[in-house]
Amino acid sequence: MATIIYISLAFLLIFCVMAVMSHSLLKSAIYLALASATLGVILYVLGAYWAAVIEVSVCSGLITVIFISAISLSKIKKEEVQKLYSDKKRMWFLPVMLIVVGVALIVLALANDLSLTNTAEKVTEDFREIFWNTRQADIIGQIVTILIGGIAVFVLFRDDEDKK
Amino acid sequence: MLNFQTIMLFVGFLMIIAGCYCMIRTYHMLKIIIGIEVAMKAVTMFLILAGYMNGHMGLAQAYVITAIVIEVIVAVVFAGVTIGLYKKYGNMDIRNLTELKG
Amino acid sequence: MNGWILITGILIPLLGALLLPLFGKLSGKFRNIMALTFVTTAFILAVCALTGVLADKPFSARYVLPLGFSFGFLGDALAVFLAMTASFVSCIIVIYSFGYIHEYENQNEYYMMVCLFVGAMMGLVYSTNLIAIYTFWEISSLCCWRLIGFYREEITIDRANKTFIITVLGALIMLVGFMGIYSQTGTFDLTEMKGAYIPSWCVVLILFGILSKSATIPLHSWLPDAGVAPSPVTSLLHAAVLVKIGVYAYARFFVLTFEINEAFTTIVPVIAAVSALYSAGVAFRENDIKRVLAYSTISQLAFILLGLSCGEKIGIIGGLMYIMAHSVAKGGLFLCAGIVEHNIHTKDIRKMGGLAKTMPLTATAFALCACSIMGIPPFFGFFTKHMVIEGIVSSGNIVLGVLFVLCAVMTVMYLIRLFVKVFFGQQTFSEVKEGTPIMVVSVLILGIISLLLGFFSFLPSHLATMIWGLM
Amino acid sequence: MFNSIGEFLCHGANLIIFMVALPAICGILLWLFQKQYIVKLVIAILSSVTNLIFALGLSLHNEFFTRVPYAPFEFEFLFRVYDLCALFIVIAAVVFVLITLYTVIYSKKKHYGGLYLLYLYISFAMVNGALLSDSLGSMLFFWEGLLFPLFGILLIKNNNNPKTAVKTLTLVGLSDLLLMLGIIITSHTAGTQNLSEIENLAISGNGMLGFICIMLGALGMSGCMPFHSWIPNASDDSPTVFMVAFPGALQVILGVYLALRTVLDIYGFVPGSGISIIIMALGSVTLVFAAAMMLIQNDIKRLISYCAISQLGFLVMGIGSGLTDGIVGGLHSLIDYVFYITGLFMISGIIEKQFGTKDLRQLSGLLKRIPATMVCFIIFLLSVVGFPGFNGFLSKELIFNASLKTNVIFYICALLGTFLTALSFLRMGMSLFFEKKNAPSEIKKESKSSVGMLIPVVILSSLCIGIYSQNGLVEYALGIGKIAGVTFALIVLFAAAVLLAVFDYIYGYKKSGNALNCANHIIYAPGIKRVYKSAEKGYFDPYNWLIALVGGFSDICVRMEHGVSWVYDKAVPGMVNKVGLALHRFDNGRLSRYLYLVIGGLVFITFVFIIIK
Amino acid sequence: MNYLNYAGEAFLLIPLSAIFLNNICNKRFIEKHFHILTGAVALLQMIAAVFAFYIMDANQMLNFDFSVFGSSKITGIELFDINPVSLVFLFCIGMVAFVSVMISIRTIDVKKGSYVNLLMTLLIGMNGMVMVSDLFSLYVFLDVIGISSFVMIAMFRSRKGLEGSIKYLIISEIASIFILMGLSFISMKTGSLSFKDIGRNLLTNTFELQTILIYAAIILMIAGFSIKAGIVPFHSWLPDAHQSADTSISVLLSGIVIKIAGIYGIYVLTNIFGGIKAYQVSLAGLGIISVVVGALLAACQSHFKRIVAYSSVSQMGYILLGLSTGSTLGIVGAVAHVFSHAAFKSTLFTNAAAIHEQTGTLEIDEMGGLQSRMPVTAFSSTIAFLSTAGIPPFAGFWSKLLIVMALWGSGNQILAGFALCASILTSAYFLRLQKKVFFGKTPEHLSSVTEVTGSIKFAEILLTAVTCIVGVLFPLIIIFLHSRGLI
Repeated sequence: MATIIYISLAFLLIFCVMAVMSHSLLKSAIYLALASATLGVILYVLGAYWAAVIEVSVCSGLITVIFISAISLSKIKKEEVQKLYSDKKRMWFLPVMLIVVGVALIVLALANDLSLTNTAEKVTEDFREIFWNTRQADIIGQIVTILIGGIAVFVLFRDDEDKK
Repeated sequence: MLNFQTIMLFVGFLMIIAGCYCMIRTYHMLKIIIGIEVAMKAVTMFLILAGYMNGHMGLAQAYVITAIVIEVIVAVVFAGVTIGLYKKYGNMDIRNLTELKG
Repeated sequence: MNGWILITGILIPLLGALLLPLFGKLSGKFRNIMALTFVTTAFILAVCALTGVLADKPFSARYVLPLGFSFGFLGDALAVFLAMTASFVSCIIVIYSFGYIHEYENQNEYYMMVCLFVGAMMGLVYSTNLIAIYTFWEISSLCCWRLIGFYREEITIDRANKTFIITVLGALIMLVGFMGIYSQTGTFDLTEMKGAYIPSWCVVLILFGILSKSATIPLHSWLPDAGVAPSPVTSLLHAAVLVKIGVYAYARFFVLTFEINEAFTTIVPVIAAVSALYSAGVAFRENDIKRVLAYSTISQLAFILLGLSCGEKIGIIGGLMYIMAHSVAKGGLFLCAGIVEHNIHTKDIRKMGGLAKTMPLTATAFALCACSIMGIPPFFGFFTKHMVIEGIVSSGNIVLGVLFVLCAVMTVMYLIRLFVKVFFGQQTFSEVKEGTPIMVVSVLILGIISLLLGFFSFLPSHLATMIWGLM
Repeated sequence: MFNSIGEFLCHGANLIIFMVALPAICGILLWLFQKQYIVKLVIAILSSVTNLIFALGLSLHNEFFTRVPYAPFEFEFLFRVYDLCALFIVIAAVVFVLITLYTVIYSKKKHYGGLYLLYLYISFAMVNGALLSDSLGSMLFFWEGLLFPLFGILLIKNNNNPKTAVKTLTLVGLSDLLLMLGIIITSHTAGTQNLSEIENLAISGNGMLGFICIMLGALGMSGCMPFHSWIPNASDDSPTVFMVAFPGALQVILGVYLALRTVLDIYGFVPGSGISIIIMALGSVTLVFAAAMMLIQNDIKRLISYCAISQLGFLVMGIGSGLTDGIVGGLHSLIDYVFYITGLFMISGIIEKQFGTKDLRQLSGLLKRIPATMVCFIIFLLSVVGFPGFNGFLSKELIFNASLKTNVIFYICALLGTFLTALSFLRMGMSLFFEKKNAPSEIKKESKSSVGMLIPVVILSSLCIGIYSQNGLVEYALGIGKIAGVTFALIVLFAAAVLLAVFDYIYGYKKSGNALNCANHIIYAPGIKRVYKSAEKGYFDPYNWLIALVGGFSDICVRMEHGVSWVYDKAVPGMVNKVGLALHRFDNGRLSRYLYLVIGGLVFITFVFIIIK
Repeated sequence: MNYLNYAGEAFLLIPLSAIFLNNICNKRFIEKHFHILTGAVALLQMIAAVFAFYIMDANQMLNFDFSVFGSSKITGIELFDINPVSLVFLFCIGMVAFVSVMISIRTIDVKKGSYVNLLMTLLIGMNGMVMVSDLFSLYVFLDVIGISSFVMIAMFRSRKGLEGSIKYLIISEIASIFILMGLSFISMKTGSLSFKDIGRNLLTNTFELQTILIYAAIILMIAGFSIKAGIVPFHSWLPDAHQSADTSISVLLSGIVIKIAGIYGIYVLTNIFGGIKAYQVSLAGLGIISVVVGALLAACQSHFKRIVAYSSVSQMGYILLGLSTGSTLGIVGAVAHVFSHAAFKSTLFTNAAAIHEQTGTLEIDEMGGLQSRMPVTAFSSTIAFLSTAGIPPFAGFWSKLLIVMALWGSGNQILAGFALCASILTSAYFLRLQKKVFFGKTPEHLSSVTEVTGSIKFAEILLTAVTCIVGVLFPLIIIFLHSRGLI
C-alpha cells in the first residue's frame, strides 16, 4: 500500500507544480484534473472509496469543465496570454523553494524523530449512515451552498439588466 | 522513522505552498483559482489522512464530500465573477483591479 | 433619603434638553422659556439641597449594582456649592442668550445643548460613582463640541474638534486612572473608598484628565481657541461650567476622598504657578478680547488649583470660594465681551475704544466683574485671592506665593489694559448702541452680585468651611 | 461729649457703621444730590464735621477692640482704637473736612462732581477702616479698597486718554499686592493676623521678605520712590481735587501709618541695620531725585507733585532711621506734609481755575490779583523748606539729626534736597508772583469768586504757622520719651543750604534773566544734563521698567504659546495624518500585497506562539 | 422544550421557506413586496431570538441542544445548540438584516428577487454558524456565508463590485483553506470535531508531531477567522468589499457578517483554547494592532463607507481584545460590543445610504453643510459616532468599558490603558467625517438636498433609539447578567 501511496504522492506533487507553472491555462486545467485523479487514487488506497469517487468525478470532471468553459469564454490569444502574464518566468522559484522546504521538513522530522502515528484503531462504520444521520448540519449547508451556486449562476452569468 | 502518513503531510504542505505561491505570483485570475484548487487538494488529503489516523474514515469521507461541494460552488462563483470582470476589462489581469485601494 | 431632589435636579435639565427641539418646532419663545425653566429648576433644586446640607443631613440616594458599579447621588456641601454656582450663572447666561442668540440658526440645538450641559454639570457634582462622573464629564465634552461649533464655519469646527479631542483624550486617560483605582478598591463608588490611598501613577493619570478639562498648561490650548463660539457659550464654557468640572474633580477626588502622596502638594502648585504666569503673560499681549479673557481664565484656574492643592485649610476654602467668584465674574466678563462683539462685530481690541460713552452700563458691569477678578476689595475676588495665596504661604512655599502675587499683578495689568482699550481712549465706533436690555441687565446682575458677594462673603465661606468638614 | 461718643462707638459694629459706612452712605447721598449745590454743601460739611467729632471721640477714649462677625473664614474684621491710630484718624478727619469743603466748591458746576464726591467719600471710608483695623487682613481689605475709587476718579475726566489711570492702578496695585504678600507672610510667621498680638518679629528669612513687602506696599501707597511716577502724570490730567485728596493727604496718611506701625511694633526694627540703611537710601534717593525734577517743571501742579514726592523722601528717611528722633520727626513731618502739600495743591487748583492755565510760562505777576492766595502760598513754601517758626522746621531738624546719626551721606542728601527744594520754590514763587514778563492779556480774565475755595487754604496755612510744635501730641501718640533737642550747628548748616539756594537763584536769574530759567546752569551742567534728559524720556520711570519687563515676559510666553499651538494644531494631527497616509499608500490595491499581508499575519501569530511556548 | 426546538428550527427553516416562497411567487408581485417578505423574516428572527432567550432564562438553561428534523434523536447526537451568546448573535443578525431590508427598499432597484434569495441564504449561513456544535459544520456555514457575500457584492456587476468581490473571494478562500487545515490537524488526534470533544487535553506536553500540529491548527484557525473578521493585517479585503457593495449589503457585511464569520469563530476557539497563553497574547496583539492601524487608516480616507469600514476594523480589534482575556467578563464585553457595534455600524451605513440617496455621492470631499439639510441623518450619525468612540452614555461605551475592565483584570493593565486611549483616534476620524459631511459650507450642487424620507429615516431613528436606550439602560443589563451569575 505504502508504495502506491508514495508513487501517487510524487505524481500528485508533480502534477500540482506543473499546474501552477504551466504557461497555458488549458494545460494547467488538465494538470489539475490529473492531480485530482491521482488524489482519487490515494483516497481509494487509504480506504475512502466514496470520497475517491466524488473526487475523481467532481474535481477532475466538473471543475475542469468549469475551467475550460471559463477559459473559452475569455477569448484571449495564447501568445498574448504568455506575454501578458509570463507565468513561467514568474514561477521559476517555486520548485527550488519546494525542494528546499521539503528537504528541510524531512531533516527536521528525522532529527527530532517526529512522525505521525495512528491514534486509534479503525472503526468500522457505514459512510452513508454517518453522512445522513450525524451530518445533518453539513447537509443543510450543502443544500444551501448548491442553492447559492444556482443563484450565482443566475445572477452572475445572465447577460440582461447589466447595470443597476 | 518516516512513515507514509508523515510523508503525506509533508507533500500536503508543499502543495499548499505551491498553491499559495501561485495565488500570490500569478497575474491571471483563472490561475489564482488553480492555486486555490491545488491547496484544496492538499486539504482534502489531510482530511482523509486524519480519518485514516483516527479510524473514523466514514466521518472523514463525509467531510471531504462536503468540502468538495463547497469547492465546486466557489469555483463557479469565481468563474462568474471573473467573467464579469473580463467583460469589463477585456482581459483577466488581476493588476487591473486597483480601483479600490488606500 | 431625599435623594429624589438630586435626581430630579439632574433629570429635569437632561431630559428637558431633549424636549427643547420639539418645543422649538412649536414656538421659539416657548422653547426659550422652557429652557430657562429647566435651568432655573436645577438651581432651585440645588438650593433645596442646600437645606439638607445646612441641617447636616445631606440628601443622598444610592443603588448598588454589581461589579462595583452603582448609582449614587449625594448632595453634600461641595456638590451643592458647585451646583448652585453653576446653575445660577447658567440661568443668567440663558437669559442673556435670549438677546444674543435670537438671530442665528440652530437655536433649537443651542438651547438643547446648554440645558444638557447644565444637566451634565448637575449630574457630575451629585454623582458619587466614578463611572457616572465620567459619563457626565463626557456629556459635557459633547455639549461643548456642539456649542463651540455653533457657527458651523470651517474654523469653528476645527476648534470645536480640537476641544473635543483634548478633553476627551484627557478623560480617557483619567478613565485609565479610574481603572487603576478600581483594581485597588474593587469599586467605582466614591463613598466606599473614602480615605483610600491610591498610587501615584493613578493620581497622575487622573490629574491629566483634570488638567485637560480645567485647561492647565500644557493642556490649555483648546480654551483660547474655543473663543470662536458665541459669547454665552464661551461664558458657559470658560466661566460657569466646563472648566470648573476639572477643579471640582480635583476637590472631590484629591481633597475629599483619596489619600495621595505628599509630593503632590508641591507638584500641583508648581504646575499651577507655571500655568498662571505663562497664561497671564500671553494674555498681556493678546489682541482678541475673548482670547485675553480666555487666557485670564487659564490663569485664574491655576489660582483655584493652587488653593485646592496646597493642602492647607485656608487654601482649600479659598480655592472653593474662588470657584464661585470666578464663575460669576468671568461669566460677566465674557457676556460683556459678547455685548461688545455683538454690537461692533469685531473682537480685535485695537479697533475698539471709547465704548464707555456709548455703552456705559456694559462698561460698568465689565468694571465690576474685572475688579472681582483682579481681586480688589470689596469685591468677592479679593477674599478668595487672598485666601489662596495665604494657603500656599502657610504650606511653607513662599516662592510660589511670590510667583502668584506677581501673577496677580499681571492680572491687574492685562485686565486694565483690556478694559481701557475697549471702553476708553479714542472713540472709534460712534454709532454703537448699548446692548439689548435683557443682555445688559444680565451682565449687570453678575457684576452686582460679584460686588455683593464681597459684602456677604461669610455666606459662601460658611459653606466652604462645611466642605472642609467633609474631610 | 467726646467720651460718650467714644463709648457709643466701642459697642459692637457701631464703629464700622459710623467710621466706614457713614462716609460711604454720605458719598452715595452726595452722588444722588449732585445737582443741588446747597444740599450737597450741607451734607458735605455735616458729614465731614460729624466724622471729625467721632474721630475726636475715639481719640479721647481708651483703647478698645471691636470685632465684626460677618467675615469669611479666618478673615477677621477686627478693630482696635489706640493712641497712634487715633492720632491718624484725627489728622485724616481734619484734612477731610477741608478737602470736602474745597472739593464741593471746586466742582460746583462740573458734571463729574457728584461721582467724584462719591469716590472721595468711599476712599475716606476705606482710609478710616484701614486705620482702625487691628487685623492685617481687614487692613488690607480697606487698603486695597482704595484702588477702585482711585481708578474711577482718574478716569472721570480722561475718557479718551486713560494712560494715567492705568499707570496709577498698575503701580498702586503692584504695591498693594506686595503688601498683600507681606501681610500674608507676616501673619504666617507671626501665627496670627492681629496687629495687637504681633510684636517684634525677627527681620530674617521669611520675616525679611515680609518686612520688605510690607514696607514697599506702605511706601508705595504713599508714593515713595519706585511707585512714585504716577503722581506727576496724574497732576497733568486729573482734577486738582484729586491731587489734593489722594497723593496730598489720604494715601500718605495710610502709607506712613503702616510704615510706622511696621517699624515700631510689628517688626523688631534695629536702627542702623542693613534694612534700615536700604530704606533710608530709598528715602534719600526719592528726596533728591524728586527735588531735582522740580527744577525743570513748568507746570505748577507737576512741580508740586514732585515736591510732594521729595517731601515724602524726608519722611521715609526719618522712619527708616528707626531712631526716636527720626520717627518723631517723621510723624511730625507727616502732619506738616498733609497740611502744606494739601494747601499747595489747593492753591494750584485756585490758580488753575482762575486763570485757566497752570503753565508757569504763561502765568506771572499774580501778586496783585490774588494777594491772599499769595500769602498762603508763601507760608506753605516756608513751611516746606523748613523755616524756623513754621511747621516744617522741627520735623526737618529732627530728621536731619536722625540721618546724621545714621550716616553722614544721608545728611548730605537731606541738605541737598533742602537746597533743591528751596531753589525750585524760589523759581516758582518768583516767576509766579513777582515777575512781570508776560502781558496780562494773555492770561484769562479772573473768573468769579473763589472765596469759598480760599477758606480751607487759609485754615491750612494758619495751621502751618500755628501748631508747629506738636511735641506733646506726638509723644502722647507714640508713647516715647523726650526727643533730643535741636542742635545749633545743624540749624546753621541748614540755613547755609537755604542761603546757598537763594544765592544760586540770584546767580541764575542774573545769568538767564528769567526766573524760570534760573536753574539752567545746574540743569545744563555737563553730566547732569544727560540725567535730566533721560529722566524726561522716562528712563527713570519704574512703570516703564515694569511694562518692559512684563512685555518681555509676555513676548516669551507668546512665542511659547505659538509653539504649543503648533504642536496641537499642526504637529500632532500632521503626525497622525502622515502615519495614516503612509499606511494608506502601502495599500495599493494589489491582490499580491494583500496576500503577502496575510502571510505576514500568519507568520506573526506563529512567532507569538513560538516565543510564548 | 418543544418551543425552544421550534425556535431553533425557525432560525433555519424560516429563511429557507422564504427562498421557496420568493421563487414560487409571481416575480412582479414579489419584486413589489420583497421588503415585506424579508422584513418579516428578519422580524421573526428577532422575535424568535427574544422568545428563546426568555424561555431559556425562565428555565435557567445555559444551553439547549436540538436537531432540525428530529431523526438524529435515534443516534443521540444533537447537531445544533443554542445558548444565550448565540441568541445575542441571532438577535443581532435579525436586527441588521432588518436594517438591510429597510435600506434596500430605497437603494435596490433591480434584481430584487436575487437580493431576497441571497439575503436568505446569508441568514441561513449565519444562523447555522452560531447554532452548530461541531467545528466542521461551522466551517460549512462559514462558507455559506462567504459565498453568499461574494455573490451579493458582485450582484450588480459593476467594476468596483466585481473587484471587491474577487478580492474578498480569494482572501476568504485562503481563510477556508487555513481553517480546513486546522480542522484536519485537530481531527488527526480526536475522532470528532464536536466542541465537546475538543479541549485542552489535546495539548499534552510531549514533543510529538501531533501536538505541534494542534498548535499549528490553532495558529491557522486564528489566522483564518481573523481574515474573516478583517483583523489587521488580514484586513485589506474588508474596506474594498464594504465600499464596493451596495449599501444595503455593506450594512450586512460590516454590521454582522464579519462578526459572525470572524468573531464568532474566534469566540468558539476561545471557548476551546482560551486558556493558552500564546493564544491570548496573539489575539491581544492582533487586537491592539487592529485598533490602532484601523483607526489611523480611517483617518485619511475620503469615501464615507470606506471610513466606516476601517472603523469596523478598528472595532473588531476591541472585540478581539475582549476575547483575548479568556475570562467571562471579557467574553461578555466582547459579545456586548458585538451588539453595540451592530447597532452603531448599521446606523452609520444607514446614514451612508441616506446621503448617497440624497446627494448621489459618498466622497466626503464633495459634501458639506448637510447638517441643516439632513438633521435626522446628522443627528443619528453623531450618536453613532459617539457610541463608536466610546463616549458615555451610549451603548459603545459600556461594552468597551467591560472589555477594558476584563483586560485590566487579566493583568494587561498597560494594554487596557492603551486600548482605552486609542479610542481617541476613533473620535479623530469621526470628527473629520462629521466636519466634512455635516458642517462647513454646502457646495453648489448640494444646495437642494433634503432629508431622506421613508424607510431609511425610520431605520436611522430606530437604530439611534436602540443605541441610546441600550446605553442608558445598560446598568440594568449588568444587573441582569449579574443575577444570572455571568459576571
